[in-house]
Amino acid sequence: MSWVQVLFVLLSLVAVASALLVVTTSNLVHAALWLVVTLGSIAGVFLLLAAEFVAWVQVLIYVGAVVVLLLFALMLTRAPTGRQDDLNVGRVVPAAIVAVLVGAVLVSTVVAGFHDVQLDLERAVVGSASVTGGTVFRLWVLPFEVLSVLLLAALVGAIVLSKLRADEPAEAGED
Amino acid sequence: MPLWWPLLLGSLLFSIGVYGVLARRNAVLVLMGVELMLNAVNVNFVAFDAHLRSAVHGGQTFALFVIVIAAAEIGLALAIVLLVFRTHGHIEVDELRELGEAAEPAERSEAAR
Amino acid sequence: MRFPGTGLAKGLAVTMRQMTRRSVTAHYPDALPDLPPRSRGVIALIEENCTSCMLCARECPSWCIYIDSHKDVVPATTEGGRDKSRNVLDRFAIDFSLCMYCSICIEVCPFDALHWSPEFEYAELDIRELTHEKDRLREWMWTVPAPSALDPHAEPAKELGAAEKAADKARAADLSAAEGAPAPPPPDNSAEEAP
Amino acid sequence: MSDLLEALLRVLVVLVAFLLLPLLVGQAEHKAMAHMQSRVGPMYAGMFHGWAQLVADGVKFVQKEDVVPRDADPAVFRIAPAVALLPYFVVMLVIPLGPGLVGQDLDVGLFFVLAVMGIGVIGTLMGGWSSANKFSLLGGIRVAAQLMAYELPFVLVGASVAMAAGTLSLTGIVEEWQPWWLLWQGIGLVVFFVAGLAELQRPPFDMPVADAEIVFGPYTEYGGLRFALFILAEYAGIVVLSALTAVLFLGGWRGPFEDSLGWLWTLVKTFLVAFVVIWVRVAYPRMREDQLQRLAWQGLVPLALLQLALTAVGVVATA
Amino acid sequence: MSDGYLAGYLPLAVILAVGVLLVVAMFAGNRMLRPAHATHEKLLPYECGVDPVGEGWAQTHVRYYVYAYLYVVFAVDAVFLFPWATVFAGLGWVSVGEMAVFIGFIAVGLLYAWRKGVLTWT
Repeated sequence: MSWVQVLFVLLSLVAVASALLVVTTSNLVHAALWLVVTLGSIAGVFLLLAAEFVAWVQVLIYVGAVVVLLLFALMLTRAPTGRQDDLNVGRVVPAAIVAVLVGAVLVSTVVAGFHDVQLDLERAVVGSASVTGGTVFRLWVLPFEVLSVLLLAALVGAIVLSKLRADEPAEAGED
Repeated sequence: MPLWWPLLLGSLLFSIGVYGVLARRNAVLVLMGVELMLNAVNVNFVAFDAHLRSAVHGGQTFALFVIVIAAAEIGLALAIVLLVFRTHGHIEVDELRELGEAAEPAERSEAAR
Repeated sequence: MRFPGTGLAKGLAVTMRQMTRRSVTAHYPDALPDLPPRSRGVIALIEENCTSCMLCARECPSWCIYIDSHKDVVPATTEGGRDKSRNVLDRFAIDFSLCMYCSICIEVCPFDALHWSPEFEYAELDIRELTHEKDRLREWMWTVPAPSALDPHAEPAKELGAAEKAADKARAADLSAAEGAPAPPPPDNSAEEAP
Repeated sequence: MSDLLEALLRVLVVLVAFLLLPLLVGQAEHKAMAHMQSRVGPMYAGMFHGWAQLVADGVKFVQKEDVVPRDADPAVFRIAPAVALLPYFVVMLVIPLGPGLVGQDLDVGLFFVLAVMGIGVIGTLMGGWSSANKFSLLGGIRVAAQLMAYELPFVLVGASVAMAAGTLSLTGIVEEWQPWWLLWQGIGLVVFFVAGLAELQRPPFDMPVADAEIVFGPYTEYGGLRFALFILAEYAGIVVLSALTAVLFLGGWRGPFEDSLGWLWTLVKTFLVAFVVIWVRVAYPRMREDQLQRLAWQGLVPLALLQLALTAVGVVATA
Repeated sequence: MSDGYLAGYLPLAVILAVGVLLVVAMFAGNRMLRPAHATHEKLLPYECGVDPVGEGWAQTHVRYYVYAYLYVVFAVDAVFLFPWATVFAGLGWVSVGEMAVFIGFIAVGLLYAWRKGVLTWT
């Protein structure tokens, strides 16, 4: 095994382990922080898979913005320190069964379909900023423009939501 | 390395995400499960991009688009979650039943609090 | 007209000008401060003047003065006279960790037993050491400066004024006695002198 | 193996810079701020004008007790200062000092810097939440709101410089830099500096740690070495911000005798910017939360967009 | 994949390791030198000297959130600005127009927020 492979396996293990902690931990903020670890190691995986720019976008957007947003929301909606035992619904076992079934189907499909395909990273093109820029702005312009409409819609939606007056005063009241 | 390694990673992350979405009752935690699923998809995109080496770079470009859309999605979802918190004082998804079928009126009035 | 940002530039200019000037810091432990008269540094006690009247302890807003005393009987000096009793001071202590230097005890003392000393370097490593007992308070008395002179044309002290008035009266009486009339005895308040 | 050794050597140089430069800035702040306020600042440690004050502070911090509040989340509380500090250390790796004098020149350098600097705020948020203290939590929320408001103009004008230079590599940007960029990218320079100042929560943007109202914001419960790490992060942040401003907008090592004295030019420019950071702290009062947000959204963001348009037109028109 | 690509990230891995080591070393030194006399009062949350009231959480206004969301929307557009910056000089005015349309749409969102009064503090 080359050291790229070693690194890949290590990062994958970290990603999967911390992802498991995200969905099982009994503390809201810990879940968000484990999500940071997961996303960070996935960014590492992207780096190894020659997707340089995507990896750093992952860090900037996910770790820098989305997780901050999540932490922010958690702080606003009451996330005490210490364990919380009521974070899971009562139907944990069916949920686990469904998840394991999904995983089994996916894994068996993937392994059956690609078990003899080798990923030749030596010849892969590095997705540097200029390569990404070239492809997006030469070949993917239309989806890119549509994206801006989507973002505008989302932004207007969020603003409208934030301007909604609650019918009943919130329990804890506003400051 | 074999192509199925990153694909395996993606599958595992996806099923963990599925579990998170189904098993958690705090809305923010459900959203984290969704994020895991989206990331699993991204891993697959990037792996196939490295494998196919197409000049179009569809894999990486789509991963980029997915990240952007995921950011927009989670922002909007959290806006809704905060609105729910403001009106209900909690964000437990299994107690938000105003739009559900009114099968158990007694429980519903209790849940509405 | 005012350009936007003038205020911002002014703030920068003021601070920069300050930086090029000499700073006004007094280098205290190297250069001792020039204290004004009547600086409130530490409270000194003249034990001899204290009558244990407790006024200071009662008036102290932070309750930092501790006084213990007992009555002592002085046998009569003359035959058949009554025994006199007087207060003897056992303990007089000021806890400077509580004191807030308000000066009320000094103002209220009828016998001028308490005085301000400008000494201020009595920090301790243990807070309990800040409770000064009467011996230590007595020692501070050596550092109390002489009262500063009055300003020119200032009104004289009340005691001096009273004494002068009495002296004038006495002189007037002397004068009238010289003219033959019997003189009234002079009032005895001239005995009160400023300390 | 020789690759690894060389990498180690480069990292060690970065480590020395990381440990030394924040101290220099801190000491400069001690003295400059004091004189601007007609004081003299520290005078004793190290005999000559208190030059060793911060070393003495460090020695003191190391000997201090490590107190974790009763209700705190101990693990998160302990890790938070390191999370706040390390991103700045990592970022220093890609900032070039002179031609070829750089820890590692990355192709995505500028983007890397922006991405990694965004991680630091998580440390502050972690500290704010895990302290289980109302002031800390409120401070944490303010940090998040402020960072989000100012990260945007920061990133936008960063993109503007990248557009002007046509590359994301920091070394490449300095090589492309021309003196007239000072005018062309002037708006960008101001926006970048102000937004960077706000991201560091330096006065006048220190609402999240406003001591008069919320004690010390997210750092209220911190003491000893952990507190020192947060403070070190702040000063390392000043160094990084100043160095970035110098490299992106002031031309880094460019100047007379740049072949031999390039590194000196970078350092001089960095310290000039750092001095302005200190100067601004003394000159201006703290901004209110609403003023902060208004400045960001109604001032800096439109300015940054204007700068983007200017840059785009300039580049394509001259191409 | 070009040869220097992953090798270029070697110093990054090293610096991460050194950074972690640095922090660990600092706290190891601290552990050897520091006293440990935790008393009950020391471990209480700080509330200006009085005993803490309630728990360490207080309701905060949601208005902060809209700013956060505005940021996320703009941050994702910045993501496209950077790769664009490296190539747009070669693509010319057409590319500038494309980016202008993209940013224009989002700027409309900002304008909407402004008009709706979201950007003014209430």
